[in-house]
Amino acid sequence: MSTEAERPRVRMAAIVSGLSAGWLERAAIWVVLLALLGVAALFSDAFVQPIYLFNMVRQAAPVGMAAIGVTLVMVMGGVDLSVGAVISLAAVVAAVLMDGQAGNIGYALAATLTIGAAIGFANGVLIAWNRASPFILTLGTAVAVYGLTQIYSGGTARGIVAPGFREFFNQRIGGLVPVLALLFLAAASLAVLVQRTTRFGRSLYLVGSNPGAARLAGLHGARLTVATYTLSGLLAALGGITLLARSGVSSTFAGRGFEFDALAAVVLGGTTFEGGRGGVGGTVAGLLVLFVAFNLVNILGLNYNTQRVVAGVIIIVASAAYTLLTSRR
Amino acid sequence: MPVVSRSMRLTDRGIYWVLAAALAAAGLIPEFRSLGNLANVATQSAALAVLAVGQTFVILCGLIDLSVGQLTGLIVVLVCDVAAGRDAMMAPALLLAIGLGAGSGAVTGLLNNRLRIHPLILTFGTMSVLQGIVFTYTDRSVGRAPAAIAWLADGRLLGLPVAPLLVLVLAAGAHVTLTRTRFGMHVRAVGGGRDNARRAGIDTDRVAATVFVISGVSAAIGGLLVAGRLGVGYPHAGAGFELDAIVAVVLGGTSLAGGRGSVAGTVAAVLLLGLTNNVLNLLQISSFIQMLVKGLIVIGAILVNQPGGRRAFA
Amino acid sequence: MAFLEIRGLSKTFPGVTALDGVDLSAEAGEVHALVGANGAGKSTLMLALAGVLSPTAGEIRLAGVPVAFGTPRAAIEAGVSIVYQETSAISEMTVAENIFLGREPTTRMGLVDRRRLYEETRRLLDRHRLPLDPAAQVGQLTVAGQQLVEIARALSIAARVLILDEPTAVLSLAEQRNLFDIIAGLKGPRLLILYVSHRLEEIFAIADRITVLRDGRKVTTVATADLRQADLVRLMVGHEVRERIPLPAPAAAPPLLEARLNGSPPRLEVRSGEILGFAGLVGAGRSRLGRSLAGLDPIDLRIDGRPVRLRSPADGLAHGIVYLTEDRKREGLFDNLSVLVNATAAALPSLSRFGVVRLAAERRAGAAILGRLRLVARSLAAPVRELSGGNQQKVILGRALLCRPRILVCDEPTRGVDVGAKDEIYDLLLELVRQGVAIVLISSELKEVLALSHRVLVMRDGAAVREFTAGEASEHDVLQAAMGPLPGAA
Amino acid sequence: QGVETARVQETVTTARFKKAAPYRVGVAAGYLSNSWVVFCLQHIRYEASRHKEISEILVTDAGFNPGKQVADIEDLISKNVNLILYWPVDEKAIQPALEKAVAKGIPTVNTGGGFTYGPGTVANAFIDQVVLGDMVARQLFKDMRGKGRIIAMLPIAGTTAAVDQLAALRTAIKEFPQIELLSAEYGDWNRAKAKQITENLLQRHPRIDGVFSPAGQMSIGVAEAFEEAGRLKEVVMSPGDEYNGWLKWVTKHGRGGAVTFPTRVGQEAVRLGLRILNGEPVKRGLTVPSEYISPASISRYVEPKRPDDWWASTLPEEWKPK
Ligand SMILES: Nc1ncnc2c1ncn2[C@@H]1O[C@H](COP(=O)(O)OP(=O)(O)OP(=O)(O)O)[C@@H](O)[C@H]1O
Ligand SMILES: Nc1ncnc2c1ncn2[C@@H]1O[C@H](COP(=O)(O)OP(=O)(O)OP(=O)(O)O)[C@@H](O)[C@H]1O
Ligand SMILES: [Mg+2]
Ligand SMILES: [Mg+2]
Repeated sequence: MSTEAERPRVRMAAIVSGLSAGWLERAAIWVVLLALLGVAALFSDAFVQPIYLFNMVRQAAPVGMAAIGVTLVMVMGGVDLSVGAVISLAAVVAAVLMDGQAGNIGYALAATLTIGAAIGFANGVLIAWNRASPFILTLGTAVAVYGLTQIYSGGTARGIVAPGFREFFNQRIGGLVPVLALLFLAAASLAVLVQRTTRFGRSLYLVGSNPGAARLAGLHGARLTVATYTLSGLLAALGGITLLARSGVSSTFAGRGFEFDALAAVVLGGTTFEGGRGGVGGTVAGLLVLFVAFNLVNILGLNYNTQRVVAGVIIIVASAAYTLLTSRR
Repeated sequence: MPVVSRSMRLTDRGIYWVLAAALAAAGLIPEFRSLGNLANVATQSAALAVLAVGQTFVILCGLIDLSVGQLTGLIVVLVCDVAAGRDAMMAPALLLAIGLGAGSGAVTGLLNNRLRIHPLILTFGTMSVLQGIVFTYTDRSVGRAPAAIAWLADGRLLGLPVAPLLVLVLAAGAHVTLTRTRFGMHVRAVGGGRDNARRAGIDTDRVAATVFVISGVSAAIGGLLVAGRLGVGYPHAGAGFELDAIVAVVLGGTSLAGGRGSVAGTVAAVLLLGLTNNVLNLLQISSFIQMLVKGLIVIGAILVNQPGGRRAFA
Repeated sequence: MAFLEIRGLSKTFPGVTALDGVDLSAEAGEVHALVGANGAGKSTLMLALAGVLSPTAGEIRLAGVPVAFGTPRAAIEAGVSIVYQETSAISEMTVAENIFLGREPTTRMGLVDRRRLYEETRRLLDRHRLPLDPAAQVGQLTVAGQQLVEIARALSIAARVLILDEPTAVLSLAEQRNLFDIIAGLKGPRLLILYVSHRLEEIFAIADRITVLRDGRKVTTVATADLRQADLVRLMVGHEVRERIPLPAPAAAPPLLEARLNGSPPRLEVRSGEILGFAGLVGAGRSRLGRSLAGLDPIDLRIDGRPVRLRSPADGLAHGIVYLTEDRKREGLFDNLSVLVNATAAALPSLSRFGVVRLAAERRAGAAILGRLRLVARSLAAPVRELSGGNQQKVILGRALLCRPRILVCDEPTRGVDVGAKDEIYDLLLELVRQGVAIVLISSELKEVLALSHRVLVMRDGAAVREFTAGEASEHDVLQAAMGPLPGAA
Repeated sequence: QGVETARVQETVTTARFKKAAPYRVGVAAGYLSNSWVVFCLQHIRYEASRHKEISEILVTDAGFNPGKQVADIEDLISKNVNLILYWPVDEKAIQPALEKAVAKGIPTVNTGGGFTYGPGTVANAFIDQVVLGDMVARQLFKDMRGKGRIIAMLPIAGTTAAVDQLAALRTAIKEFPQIELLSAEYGDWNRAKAKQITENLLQRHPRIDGVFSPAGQMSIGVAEAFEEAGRLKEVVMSPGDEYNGWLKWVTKHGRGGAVTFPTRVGQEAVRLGLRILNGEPVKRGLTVPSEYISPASISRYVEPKRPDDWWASTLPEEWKPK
């Protein structure tokens, strides 16, 4: 009896060291995704063709890159609505700096990523220092960045994409997996790894779950805030580069609305505004749910208006199904 | 000895200072000072003000409603199409607008209570659905607003612009509702903590549903004002209204986490936004720079006002 | 049939059976205590009674009538009021608004009658001598203040059943005594008072009968008069409380930690291997002092005789100062994160290499410390919010211990912890002291402070007023120092 | 053929607008974030610079929001401009505001891709979208030898451009019984969106023989989707416009061609406005005609060193957007 008292009365069989809640919460959105894919496959066999599916991943890559950053920010209890604007600016800057010369690619990409990170840094500093509402602050940043982009581009899509740039990113490895899709999946995997195993990742959850307690536990909320928003800006810039590579578009509003697609993906994926929950894995699934939904209504040949209705319903139903799967009461 | 406070309360009054400063600065521009121009600013801001007042209830309750923009669009289209410029159709059009707004709000509220998904996602979905409905109904401008509605939006009463008067009345009503009625207190309580409010015996579901209905009705009234101003049922009329309304509410000092905020702040913020547009136009600042400046003003105002706390919904 | 009859009540959460066929009967007019180890199911039972949780099975009868409160509102309307274990007041609202939330007085025009609201609150607070300002924002109150709001609210509901779930856990002695006076005054033929507490003296002081729960089942109901404390402990935790080994004397070294104080003594000193206790009333400023020692507020500080400036708790941790908060909910728990993550949150630097957390080592360390604290949980991966209050306290204590403190500042370390675990915590503190850790112990349980401390520092109104050494302090002296010279009688 | 010929030809008396110089010209832009519009505005500025009597150009940007455009027009009236050039977000929605201007004696000139007939619009300098759509459709059908299945890629649903182009296509198609319209989609003038939509159309339709896409900006996205699916060979691309990116595509592939959507309509609008301010009678509508440019002669227009998002124009070098 006394030895029993020494041991914790917990079942050690317990699953992987779960950060947030149980495996079900994390798996639910994938279940929803598979179910949706199953339904989609009934309507079109495109949804079982790997080449089509990978193309969908490529379509999702620009929003997806940004969504990774938004996820990290939201896990920390913030939100970043400036990513759409940063994507647009990044596409413009990258194209302008390339100026049609293959030799400029490296320098253009580096400069673009730096600018994205700088905007994220500014967001982070203002939020950490002032404790302003990130929702509105980053919305303001977005408007300002769109303004900057317009001033920079003069309202036209300046810049000439360097030869070879788009060709490289769009080629299909083994005739199947586009480099862009691979790049996105790699970035997402890396983010999952960071979030699961590093102190940085852990800190995001802790600060997101309870900033006061995190402070007492010796974490530097302000530094973390700056770092995470910077990362989000960087990833959004990467999203802009991805967009440029995928579509060749570098106009002022190329990424407009992406912030809400990203947000929808993140929240569908189980990351909440309260912070401390969810993660990049769920976001990838949520993103794919959105893109399967959009592509499905498209491929069904529904007209644009019906598409909006169906897409809205799918978002609500998928989200409700997810809540149902994870709810504990 | 009383149990003393732990921290000084942040001031939520920043928006009034920002607005006062902006007004003072704008006063330096001669064209700005004309009464006609001031009436213009107030009239231009009326629809947004109504929507933002409605959104204040929702956000105070810890919820959010992204669907109001498209709902406004739908109401603009339907009102103009049904009325087709005939004043005789005024009453049915009005009834239709309010009924539709309330109905749509009730449905959102019901879904919110039943499905328990984050209201941002829920209303993102309903926004998409409403948009689809608007464009299924028409993809181009239809109908005409009756003269009475145009008067409501753009006319004058005893020399005073009607729409701002309407806003004043609605805002005053909303203010009293929020601060002096049981329902208003319950809205703030639910926003302060849904579980705790429930434990206090409040029917949180009913409160949540009601604020969505209020938001829907505000979209209806806002829709009437937009219809009156545009004169036709323009299907894109409501696009983006939801975000402007949310920005105004939060700039006005209402916390996105719920429980804390005021209608007066919201109205002040709407005026600030309207003023910004007007002044930048009057100053002939290039539209690209205008955009930058507007972004900076939103950033500046939120920094001064800071109804936050580093959290997304705070 | 008894006034309150509970038959076969069960409640299961995914993976946990919190209540397993509990029967309970209680009479109007009595104070009926509910005891049991942390996680025994006391709060769950009370929540079911208050309409917050719906039971999985079973029946509740009140005055012979079966009731199924689907919502707290129904319970309130039936005259059941509750002081929750975790505070449930709305931070953004004032004390008065919270107390009458959902039952606001209105004018004839249907508007809230603010004057009456504040007057009635004033009257209620005065009647029960609760030191609260009706117009204060609840969010700005200390934990104790918030608890008083809860109590005032429960009292304002003209109740048939009054449930108090560990109401004294965060109250200091004066408030505790006041509460007992209130309870004695309320006791009457039409009111049943259900009282949950881990403080056995309290139970023996006020309860007429005691029901013991263990692992979700009822063990027994006995009349208080028929029971000795030691028997009760055995009924609750299954074994007797051990006798404690006397305090070892601290090393005769120079102080490890020194800080400037207001009042006298003007300095605080703790040596390696020493426990310095803090006593005082609610709001005396003990917690505030504790927080500044941890780096949350600026203070003149010396460690190992060298002056240091702590800019944040992280700085404090770097110097080996670990702070255990009294405010578990607001700045202790990472509500939705797992038990393990909660336990290791402050020890990550030592549990990781090159910024990567060593997951296996983390799990070992967490399991070891929580095992020592006898944690009851479904799994280490379960979200910490699912734990019972006392077990949550063990988790944050485990967090502090994992940091290997040189100086441990604990604010109400045994808040809500059951007797068995409390004992374990005392043993742990003593073990730390033996290993040379310096401990600052802030507690509102005077017995605890007196039993564990080498020296006791008494605070009043934000200033130090007196220091006692171990043998010389009596409960009476300490209390008198804490309350200060009273006008009139003592 | 074309929009409401009688109305376009109608003569407007302008005596009541006659004013003495100097003139302040207001431009109420429905949007400016679009390269065509930017070029159009440059044409306006360029033309204005050639007239000493124009003292100032005031530009407002409604950013696709008709409510804001109404407010912008009111603000321009507050600023006492003498002439308002505008392109609408929605032509009907800003009529009341325009009527206020006209009532105050400020003439209004609709500038760009649509013709508006109403009391708020004194005159139009415009490109006839129906004619343009018809030209594009007929060229496409000719290149397809009069038969096959086509898809249509249109701008934002509900805009004059989308409505008129689709109407023109539907009318033209009646004369070609062997042409079948599979689907009409709205790509919002967005190359990426056009590409994504086309990717799905390619899944849905195993055979697509032709693409009706008058906007070169979107044509590139469409063509790219076909190319990536390995189906570019099977399809005939319609002419786009003189969008530089499209012109580059035409140069590279030697097909498609262009039907111009001339940005110099801005210049015409300024001239038209000056005539009104002089009190000269004008036609209600001044059409700026579109021209067909065959793939063979495209090299005269394309500017390979310029960005894609650029327009072949007659602007002097120093007036081109920076
Ligand atoms: N929401 C919940 N989800 C899952 N498990 C829960 C939940 N609430 C309580 N439990 C579990 O039910 C059991 C009983 O908890 P309860 O809170 O009733 O204990 P208690 O007797 O009040 O303990 P304490 O003295 O620590 O307050 C515990 O094992 C706890 O982990
Ligand atoms: N002399 C004083 N004047 C003003 N405020 C004071 C004074 N002393 C303490 N306070 C305030 O009272 C609050 C309560 O103090 P604190 O929480 O430190 O007291 P405590 O003795 O730990 O009581 P509790 O049991 O409530 O924790 C602190 O926030 C502090 O700001
Ligand atoms: Mg309990
Ligand atoms: Mg304390």
